[in-house]
Formats: sequence, structure tokens, C-alpha cells
Amino acid sequence: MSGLEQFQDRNVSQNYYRVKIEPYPKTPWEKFKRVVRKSLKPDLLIGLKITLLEMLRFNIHTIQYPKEKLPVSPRFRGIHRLLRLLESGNERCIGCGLCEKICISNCIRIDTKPDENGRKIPTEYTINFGRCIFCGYCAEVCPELAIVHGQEYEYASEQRAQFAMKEDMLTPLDKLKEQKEYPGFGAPTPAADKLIKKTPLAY
Amino acid sequence: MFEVVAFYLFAALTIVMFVITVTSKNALYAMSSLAAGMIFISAFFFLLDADFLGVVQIIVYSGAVMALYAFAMMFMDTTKEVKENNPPKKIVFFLSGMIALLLVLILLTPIISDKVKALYPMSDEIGNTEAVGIVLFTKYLVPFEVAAIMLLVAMIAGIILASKRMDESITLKIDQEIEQKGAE
Amino acid sequence: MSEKIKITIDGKECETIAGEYVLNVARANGIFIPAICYLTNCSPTLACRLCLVEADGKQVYACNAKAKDGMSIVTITENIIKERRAIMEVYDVNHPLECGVCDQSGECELQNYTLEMKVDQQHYAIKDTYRPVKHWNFIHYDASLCIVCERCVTVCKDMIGDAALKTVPRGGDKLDKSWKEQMPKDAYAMWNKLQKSIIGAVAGEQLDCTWCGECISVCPVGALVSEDYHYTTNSWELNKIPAACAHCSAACHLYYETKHTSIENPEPKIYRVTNEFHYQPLCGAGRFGFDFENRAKRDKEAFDRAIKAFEKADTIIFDSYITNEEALILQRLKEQRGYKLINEDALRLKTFMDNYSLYSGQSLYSADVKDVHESQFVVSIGTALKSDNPRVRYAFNNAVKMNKGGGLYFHPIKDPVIESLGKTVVPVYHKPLREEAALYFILQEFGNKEKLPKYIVEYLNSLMVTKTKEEEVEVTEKVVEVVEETVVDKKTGKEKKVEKKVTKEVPKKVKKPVEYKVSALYDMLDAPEDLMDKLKKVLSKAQKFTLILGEDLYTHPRAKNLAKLAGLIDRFTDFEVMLIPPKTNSLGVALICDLDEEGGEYTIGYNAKGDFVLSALGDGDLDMPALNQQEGTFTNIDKRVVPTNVALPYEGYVLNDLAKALGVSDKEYTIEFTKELPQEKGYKPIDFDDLPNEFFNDGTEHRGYRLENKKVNLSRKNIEPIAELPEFNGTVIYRCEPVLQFSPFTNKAHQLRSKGKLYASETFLKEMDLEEGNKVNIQKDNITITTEVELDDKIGSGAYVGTFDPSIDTKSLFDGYRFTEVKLQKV
Amino acid sequence: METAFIIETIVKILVVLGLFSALAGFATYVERKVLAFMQRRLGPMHVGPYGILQVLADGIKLFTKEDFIPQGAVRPIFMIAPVITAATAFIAMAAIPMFPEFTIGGYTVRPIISDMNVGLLFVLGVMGIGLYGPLLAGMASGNKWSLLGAARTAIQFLSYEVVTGLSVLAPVMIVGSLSLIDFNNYQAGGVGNWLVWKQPIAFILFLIAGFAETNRTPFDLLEHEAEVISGYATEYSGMRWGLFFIGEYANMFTIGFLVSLIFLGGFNDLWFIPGAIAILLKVFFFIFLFIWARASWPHVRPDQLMWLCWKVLMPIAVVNVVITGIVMMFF
Repeated sequence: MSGLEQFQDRNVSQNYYRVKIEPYPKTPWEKFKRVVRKSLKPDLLIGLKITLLEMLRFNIHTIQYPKEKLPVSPRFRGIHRLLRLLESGNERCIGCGLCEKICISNCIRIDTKPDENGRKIPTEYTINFGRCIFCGYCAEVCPELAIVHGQEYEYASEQRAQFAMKEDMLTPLDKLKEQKEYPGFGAPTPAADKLIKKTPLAY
Repeated sequence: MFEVVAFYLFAALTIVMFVITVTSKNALYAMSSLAAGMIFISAFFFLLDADFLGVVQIIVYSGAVMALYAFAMMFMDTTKEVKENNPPKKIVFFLSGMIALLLVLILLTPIISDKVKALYPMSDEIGNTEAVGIVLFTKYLVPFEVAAIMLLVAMIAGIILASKRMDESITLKIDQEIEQKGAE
Repeated sequence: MSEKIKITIDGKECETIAGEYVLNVARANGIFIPAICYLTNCSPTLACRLCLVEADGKQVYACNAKAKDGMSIVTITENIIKERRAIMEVYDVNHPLECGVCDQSGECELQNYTLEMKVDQQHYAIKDTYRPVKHWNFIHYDASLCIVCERCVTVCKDMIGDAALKTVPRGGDKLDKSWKEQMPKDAYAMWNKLQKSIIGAVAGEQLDCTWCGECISVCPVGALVSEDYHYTTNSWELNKIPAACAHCSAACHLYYETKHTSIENPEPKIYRVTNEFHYQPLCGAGRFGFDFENRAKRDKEAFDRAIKAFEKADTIIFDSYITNEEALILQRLKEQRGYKLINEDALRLKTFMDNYSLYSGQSLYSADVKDVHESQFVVSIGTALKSDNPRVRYAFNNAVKMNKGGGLYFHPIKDPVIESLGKTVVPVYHKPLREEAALYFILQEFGNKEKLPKYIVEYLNSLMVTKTKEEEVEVTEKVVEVVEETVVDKKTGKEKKVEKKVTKEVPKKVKKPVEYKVSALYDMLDAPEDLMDKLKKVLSKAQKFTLILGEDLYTHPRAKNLAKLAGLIDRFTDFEVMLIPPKTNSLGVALICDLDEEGGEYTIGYNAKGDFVLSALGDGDLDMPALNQQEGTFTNIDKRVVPTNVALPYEGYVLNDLAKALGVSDKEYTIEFTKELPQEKGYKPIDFDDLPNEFFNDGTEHRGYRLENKKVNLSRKNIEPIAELPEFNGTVIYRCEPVLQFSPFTNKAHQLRSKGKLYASETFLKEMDLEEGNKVNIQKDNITITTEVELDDKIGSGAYVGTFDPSIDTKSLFDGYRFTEVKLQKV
Repeated sequence: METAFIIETIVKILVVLGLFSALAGFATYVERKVLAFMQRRLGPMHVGPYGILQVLADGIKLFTKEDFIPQGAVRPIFMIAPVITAATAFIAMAAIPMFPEFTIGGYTVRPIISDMNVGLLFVLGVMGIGLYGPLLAGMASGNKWSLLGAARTAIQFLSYEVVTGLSVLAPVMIVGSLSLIDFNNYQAGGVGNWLVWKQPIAFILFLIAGFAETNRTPFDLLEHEAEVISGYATEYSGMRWGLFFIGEYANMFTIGFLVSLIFLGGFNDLWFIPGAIAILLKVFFFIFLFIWARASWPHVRPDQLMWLCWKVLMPIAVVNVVITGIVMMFF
């Protein structure tokens, strides 16, 4: 078993075994015997051997973080992204305000207005990342898959205002082609189609 | 020249330290200055080329004062000043000062009159350690052994006093037993 | 009143009166019956059919079924559940899934009932029809969201009286007959109707109405929304602040709905106003004129100057756009520092009420708006009802529509809105200054002649004149005719014509002069003599009568005599009398303040002109909070002390701060004065925080408390007869506000902002040879005011100017009376 | 002669101070690296090549950090405590002969600051005083965790001083001198002459006691994070904390030198290796051993520590002394 399988396997009972615990010494004599036994049996030295061998093998697992980075799970909840429609490049956000409502740390605010076609559009969209706890409710609740969590997890900043405005989160128009359909947190499940009840069409 | 400077320096330091020890109301100050004073005393031994005694002074007294620290730690809050119920009387100061002065005079008089002679002068051939050893195990053998026996007795007594219920381990006791003890 | 009966709903015994709708009984008793289309106080439309219940084993609609004694109602049966679910499914057919952006989302009845009926699947379908969005001035109508419950149509007709909306054909596909077998009966019927219609304007593309916006309020879905509010926020983000409307004396209950202005600006802003439409309608000024706040900061220097001015001054002039508590502070200032208090409107009302009391025996007038709603006959004298107090007009209309009642409307200016209320409402367009005659007319026609003081009866009799008129009389005449008859000869069997003389009695109409007696009052009022005949049918059934009196009377040169007559009417006729206080809190000021007639030398104006001006409009020497930034109480037309709350924060100084600095007030907050309002005037010692502000389920108003009506000793002096007043000869203009305006405060609101003009009817324009947009000089004595002319199609004659624009100095044009004679000159 | 002696002494003092301060810093780097390697990590990598300048960065950090004295602390003693630790650690080095004698320009240098005939005793005594630092620090901080650290210091000091003394007594009896140079000279002439072969038990006991004296794992009860936050050092920051650190590492070196000198042939030439390098290798082995033990073993409980000291180590040490005495008497 490897990777995901290991975690999905719930049938682990066969791997259990009983650890033998020797009785705790009660009298001083028993304690002394145990000290002698443990000192003369090379327990302490085995400990030393293990660490020394590990050092000599030099099997290093460190990842030198700023230079090297671990791959991030697609379901990771990083800095938010506002997506555009892939074909037209229009903003996906319809300004429904569900994210604003559901946000448990109350850090999302949007301003909306009707545009010239009579559609509702968000004129401004902010997330106060100083308060955001990256719970992902906003991405979960978004009916348009417009707000999603990006992969970016380095969000230390010198100024609070950074990352907070719509322009910072919105996919730039020239990078529309790089925008991927979001598979991660909040996206519909693969079985979503099956769950929809069909409406009759009379025409 | 160095020796004179060192002597007066350490003498002054020692006196200051002990004055602090006596006058301070804070246990921590008192003990720290006591320990410092003891160590400064060892300097005199070094100045007199009695290295062994000097080191013994350091080891013995630092250990002894450490024990005092342990007691201080257990008995009082060493960061706070101790409130003394009996205010020192002037007569006590006066008398103890006079006695100290008297002692100094008594000890100084023979030196001033230049009539002191060492009964057992230092011999350069043998080392300091050996000299102490020889004196201890010849002339002062009986007092040394008596002192050793007394210390042994004190130690045994201390162990017996302290060892009541030493075989009982709180960590190994069953809850029920602890409750029983509590009920008693 | 109607007899009390008992009915059982779902096992609960409910007491009610006979003839009440089952739905209302259930609501009053806290039993839930779903209904979308029914509106309290309006006629049932039976559009939604959700309120289906089983009465004594028969399915009926609760909104339509009247309660009978011993009736047993079951609100839920298996069939009803099926029907309701099918109905909700039908409503969801082709309803756009744009809840995300819809303004109603979160308070949408379609959403609520879809969930309530557990609709999770759609069984029905039909081809959708293109339904374009319509922009009706303040109102945005998204037809595709409309479920044609007709609440807007109903409320416009039954409550407001504009009847500007109706259902129009949708142009959609016809429903396939096969659905009829497949679906429950009521759902099919409802769908059939729904698929055919949509809401539209009665005439043309634009609405012809007074822009009350009540249709926005009643719309259960997001089809009708305020254009200004459209897509600016979500309803659930808003804080609802219950308050009283500050624009007119109705002081209607409303909610200011606030939220932070924008992301950058955290200051709260009012996004819209909503009301409890089931219990109280709201006019357009209240609904759209909400942002009249005064955003001022603390200005210590101005405050110090104000204190100095107060020390110097001897007079305070103020208007009635203040709370009771502020009025009390002013009164305290007068008591302790000797200022003279000047408020013309309130003083006139006070004088009128005092004289009225002398003859009615009561300190306050007798009727309130609810009485108007319940009346079968309503008379209005001396008020331009539609703009002076829209809620009274709605009540008038409601009474006419729902109680099959009628009324009389005495006013010099023709009003098509009143005329359109119904045939049973007869307008009497008399000349100005003839209001006395109108009151005598009421006594003449409705007074109990046996109880009325003798001198009045005698005077009325003396007014009777004998007139002749041509009347068609039916006379029978004997006529001899020659008739040709065909007779069959018996013998020959031949036909034979025979001439015969026949005498007949034939009825014939003949014009003949007839003498009859009629009161001279008809002529004085230019009233049609058959007036009472038109109302005969209504009057025969009428049980409750209400007389509405307006500001024309208080400003009338003979106001005192008018007041006395009104007092008599209250006592000796079936009428209950209601006075319309001219401004929001005129009644409160009249009761609380001890007003003076003449001012002194140095005046402080509070929202009025003076040497030092305290202003809530933000144009004075010291800023004061506007009424949506204050908490306090108003004394409204219902003689009720209603609380209002702070919708927007105010950072500057308030009147109480001044009073504190002058050593008159020892209170920290203005509302601490609420319990100190004068009890001898009928106020009660109740803390502001203990005042309720809500409606109960059965529609009872539970806001604040009602003033106590005290007994007053009657006067024994005779009332004077009608005085001959000099008639107006030249051009007469009226002082009145256009619809949607009341004061400079409404004019401050961004949706209603407009410039003051001379509003003229079409006939007036023709007479004066003017056109819309022309500039005219209005001249009186040596005052000339230049303004633009605008056509107002909501009046049938005459012209008026408003006081809402302070740049037009109307005060100098009108010396008291609301009509004045001026010279008009085209510029 | 007199002047030359003074200059020489001052130079030696400066060299020892500078060198061991630097070495203490370097030892921290080595410790972090070795620990990291043993735990499959890389250790410091960012500052300088392979993180070599980390020491410098830490030094700068410590020097520039705010010197912080808590309100409830006893100020003068709180301030003096770290100085005691660092100072005694260096004073102890005064009596340690680091290297064989060597000649620079005809001037013979003896790499020992003060050659006293009770050198061993002096070193142990002064190192013992070094524990006053943590004790005073803990008691003066006005903090309960610090006080617990101080209490642990007291018991550890009182207990393991005995074991150190007794364990080293046997070699002293064999050599017959307390001078470390005498010890060194006694073991001249190859590995076979090392005292460790004659006194293996004393060697082990002394080493164990050395761990306790230097406050290293498995006897680092004084500042064990999991139990008493940082023990006596809880309230310390900046360079005052740094002084404790330097003291601890200087003590490690002292113990390293002592063990090498007493048991492992000191700075005598070893096969082809010159004496100076030989002793350095030995010292560095012990430094490594300290680190190694830290990486490998858990620390003991305070009661186990006392039990081990009084009921196991001390009796063994006494027995060792008695046996040594008997053997010396009869052979």
C-alpha cells in the first residue's frame, strides 16, 4: 500500500500487536538489577549506534523551504482567487453576497450595482486577510465557482492592504489562458451530475 | 607588591560581603554575599601559598552554602525582604562590635610585638597537600577521627529521621490507598 | 357592530366577528395558513390558491371564506398538501434561478414557500415567454421574476386608490389540456391563469400614479424593486431599524434599513425603507425620501456662538419637524429663561382645537385613521388630501373600496385622484373661503335636527330657498286611434280589412315648472343639487361616518367659527371628526408648548429663519440632527405617541446639549424627557425604552400609547352664521406640496430632490396662456417671485406652489390662508 | 623575568578567553549540525555556506536583543548570575594544561595560565561554583519555573560533586599528585600507560558526573523545556542568556580536557600524532560524545537522578576507592 491507499484502508486491525511491558520494579534491589541489566545489555550503546549510523548514512529529508517547495494539495486553502469565465473573460462573480454572509470571520465585503445591461456586478470585492481564517466556506458556498482558494500560502506582508482588493485576486485578462477550471475545495463533486433531479422539457 | 594589593583588595571585599550578609534583610542577598565572602577568604590561602587549603575552602564552603540556599528556597520567598519581629538593639550592636574589636586587638598584639613564631613552619620540600595530610594523620589524628565519627553519627541520624516512609512511592500507590491515607 | 361568533380552526377555538375572513381569523390567532396573494384590508384575489382549507368538510379558500358561527376548519389534509405542492411547483416553472443576485433573495416568499412545501422536483414545464424588464420611474419591474400574485394590483386599487396597475396578456403558449388530468385541480386553474397574464400599466407604458411604491413593498418576489435599491446590496445584510416616518403627521411605522456605505466607507447609510404592508401603507415620500440626514461633526466654536446667541435672544422660532422631547425642552427653555416660542402652524392648530373642544366637550378630536378605514361614509373638507396626508387618502380609498362606502370631498381644487376613487365619492369644488358653508352643509344634511341647538336649526331653515325647475312629469292622455284590423269573414273565409276606433290611455312626458325647497348652501358650494341622491344608496347602509378636516380651515380667517362648527358636528351628528395636523409633530407641539403670537427682537430659528439658525438641514449656524438621526417620539394624527429610533449616527450637538449648557436640562439624553411629557395634556409617564413599536398579528397597532382624551366644559355661546367674505377676483394660487414632497427634508433626499416650481393644472395653463417650462413672475403686493411653471396632471384646476424649496419665499405670498390672490406674469 | 611572566600570563588569558568563547560558538554550530544529521535533517543552511555563519548571526542577534529584567526579579543578583557561570567556566581553565610546552623565538611557553600543584582540585572546585550561576539565576528571577530550575540545580550540584570527587580520588591515589601536569606525565609513553586501563570504573563514573556537572543530556534537568519551560533561564534573553550558553560550552571543553588529561594520556604524543593534536582529537571526541548522547538518549527524571547518584554511583565510587587503596597497599 502506498500513498492515498494507505489512508483509505480502514481495515487495519490485523496490523495490531501487543507490546510486552515488563513489570515495574518495586524494591530497590529490583531497581538496581534493572539498572545493571540495562547498562550491561547494550541498550544505551544501541541507541548511540542508531544515531551514529543515521549520521553516517546521511539520508537527509530536509526541504530547504524558500529554495525548494513541497507540492501543494489541490484542496489546499490558500489565498483566494477570483476567476473569470473561460470563454468571454467576464468576471464570474455575480455579486450574490453569499460569501459575505457565510464568512464566519466576517472579513468579506462586496459592493454591487447593476451594470449597463441590467446585470448585477460587483464593483469592489475585498477580503481582509488579517482576519480570514481560510476556512473555505466562501469557496464552498459560491454558486458560480467564482471565488476559489489559490495555492499560495506565503501571505506574510508588510502592509495590511496587500492582497485585499479585487484587482489582486482577479485573474488578469492577459492570463486568462492560464486559468484552470478549479478542481479543489468547493468545486462540485464528480458525482454532482447524478444528484441533479431533471426537469421535464415540454418543447 | 601584588600580594599587598591583592591582600587589601580581598580583605576589603571579604569584609563588605560579610557586612552585607549580616545587615541584609533579603535572604538571597545575605547568602550570595556569604558565598562570595567564603570564596574571597580562599584568596588569602592562595596568597599564603596554601593552595590546597584554598581549594578545599572553595569546595567545602560553596557546597555548604549551597545547602543553605536549598533551605532558604524551602523556607522563604527569597525575592522578598524578610520581616524581622525583633528589631536589633543598639546594645547588641555595641557589644558585638566591641567583642570583634577586642578579638582583633588580641590577635594583633603578638604580631605587632613581633613575637610570633611558627611551631610547624612550612617546609618547601614537601607539597602543601602532603603537609596537611601529615598533620592530620599525626598530630590531629584523634580529633580528626572523632570529628569523622560525629559526622557519621549525624549523617546516620539524619538518614533515619528522613527515611520514614521512604519506601512508599506516591507514584506507585493505587488511588484507593491514597484516599485511605487522606482519610486517616 | 357585528355579532361575535366562535369558529374552530385545527381544534383551536377562535372568537371573531361574523363575516370576517377565515384567513384573518387564523392569523389573529397565530395559526399558519400559507397565502401569497392575500393582503390584509384588501379584497381577496384568489390568485395563488395556497390558502386552501377544509371548512366543514368542503374545500374553500381561507382568504375568501367568511366565518360562520360554529364553523370547523382544518388547514391541512392530504389533498391540500398535494395541491399546495403542485401550486408551488407551478410557480417555479420557468422562474429564473437568479436568487443569487435577486434583491428579494432571503426575504422572498417564493423561496420560503418552495421550501415550506418541500418542492425538490419539477413535474411541469411549458415554453418560456420573453418578458422584458420595465422601468417605471422609481420602480423597476422585472417581469420574468413576476409570479402574477396580483398583490401590487390589489394594493394599488384597494389600498392606495391609484389603480395604476392591472394584469395584461403575457402572450405565452396555451396550456396543454393534457395537464388537466395530470395535475391537481386548483394548481391547474392557477397555472392556466398565470400563463395568460403579466402585470402592466393601466394606460400606456408608464404608470399613472402618485408613486407611493407600495407595490414594491407588497411584491413577494423580486419583480418589483426600487430602482435606487436595485442590486446595491442583499437584504439580509441590512439592519432593520424600526422608526416613525418623519415627513407628515401620519408618522407611519417604517423600517430604515441601514448598512455600511461601501468598502471604503464604513459609515452607515440608509439603503431603503420598508414597511409592514399588511398593517399600514406608506407614501412615496416616506419610502423614497429617507436620506435627509445631517452629517455634521462637533463644532465647539459654533456651539459656543449658539450659547451666546441664546443668552442674547428672547424668541425661538421653530417648525414642527421636531420630536415631543425637543418640544418639551423648548417649553422648559421658555419656562426657565423666558423665551417666546413662535410656531405658526402649531398655534393655529391649537387655537382650532381649543375652539373645537368648547363645542365638542373633548380636549382632542374624536377620529383616527383606523376610523376612516372602518367608515362607510367619509367627508373631507379643507384639505388637499392626496398631498397633505397620503395615508388618510389611502384610508379614504380603502373605506370606499372595502366597505362599499362613499364620501364627499370639499375642496376648491379639482382632484382627479379623488374623482377616480369611485362613483360614490362626490367631489364638491367650491370657491375658496366657502368652507363655513361646507360645515353648515354637513349639519344641514346629517345633523340630528331634534338635538341640534335651536338657533342652528333656525339658521339652517332660514337658508332654505324656493326654486323652480323644469321637471318632466308623466301625464296620462286619452288618445283615439284608428286601427286597421284584418278580420276573417266566417262565412266567406275571406280576409277583410276593417277600420276601428280605439281609445287608449298613453303615458306622456311633459316638462313642467316645479317648485321645490333647497338649501342655499348648495349654491354657495357650487354643489349639484342631486348630490344627496347619488349617495342615497351608500348612506342607507352606512353605519360609521368620519369627517376629515384640513389645514385650509386652521388658516381660514374665520378659523375659530369653523372650529366651533366642527365641534357641533362631532356632538350632534354621526360623524367623528379628524383634524389633520399640518406638519409631522404639529399636534405634539400644540399640546406641549405654550406658544406665543408675537416674537421679540432677537430670534433663534430652529429649522426656521432667525438671527441665529439651528438647522437640521445643514445650512444653519449650528447643526442639529435630522429626524432619522434622533430617537424620541411624535404625536401623530392618531393622537398616538409613537417612538422613532436612530437610523444613522449623529456626531454633532443636539438641543439637549444646548439646554444643558444653559442650565435648563439635567438629562444626559433627550429621551429621558419622554416620561416627563405633560400629563395634563393626556401624555403618560412612560420611559422611552418601554414604548412598544410593533403590530400584532391581528393588525392591532401597538406603537407607543394613545393620548388620553379629556373632558372639556362646553361653551354656551352661539356660533356665528356664515360670514360674507370678499371673494377672490384675480388669479388664485394654493399653498400645497406636490406629491412626494412635504418639506425641505424630503427635498434633501437624493431620489426626490427637485426645484420648487409653480405647479399648474392643464386648465390653468390654458387660461393663463402658459406652457410647461415657462418662467413666470408671481407678484403679490410688492413681492415678486420668479419661478418655472410645471404641469401637474394630478390636479384638475388651479395652481399651487410648494414650501419644500426654501429658495422660494412662499411665506410672504400667503398671509395665513392657503389660497392667495396673485398676479402672474410670463417672463 | 617578572614582566615577561605577566605579559605571558595576560596573553594566555586573552587567548584562552577568545579561543574558548569562539569555540563555544563553534560548538553550537557543530552541535546543531550533528544533531541535525543524526535526525536526518540538514541543520542551519542559510547563513553563509552550509550555514557556517549561523554562529555569527546568532551572536549578533544575542548582542542586539533587548536585555530584559522582569519586574519581580532581584535585580543585582539576576544580572550577576550569568556572569558567574561564564567567569567560573573560564577561571577553571586557568589550571588546565592544554598543550605540551613549545618554544617561540627561544622563549618557552607553558600553555597553562597558572600551574598550581592542586590543579585538579581547583578545576573541580571552580567548576562547582559555576553551578551558582543557574542557582542564583533561578532564585532571583521571581518566576516559579526558574525556581524549580534552581532547586534542581541545588540537588544536582550537591549530589554529583560527591561522585566527581570520589571517582577522581582513585586516580589521584595512583598518581600521588593533584597537579594535572603530573597526571599527564604519569601517562607518558603510549596508550598502554593510560590511566583508563587502570581505573575504568573511575573513568566511567567521572564521565557520568561530567555530564551532570555540565548540565547536559541525559542530566539536563535544570532547563528541561518539557517540564520547567527553560528552567533557570526562563526569564533571560539577549547576551545574559548567551553567557549561560558560553559557560555551558566552556565547561564541556573543560570536562573534555580533564578526562583526556586524567584518563586518556593527556597531551602525550600518540603513535605518530603530536601531543597537541592528540589532545585536541580527544577533546573533540568528548564534545562529539556529549552531542551524540543528546541525540540518542532521553533524559532522566529528577528522582532517578538522585537514586542513581546516591544509591548506585556513590557506592561504586567508594568501593572503587577502597579497592584501589587495598591494591596500592599490597602491590
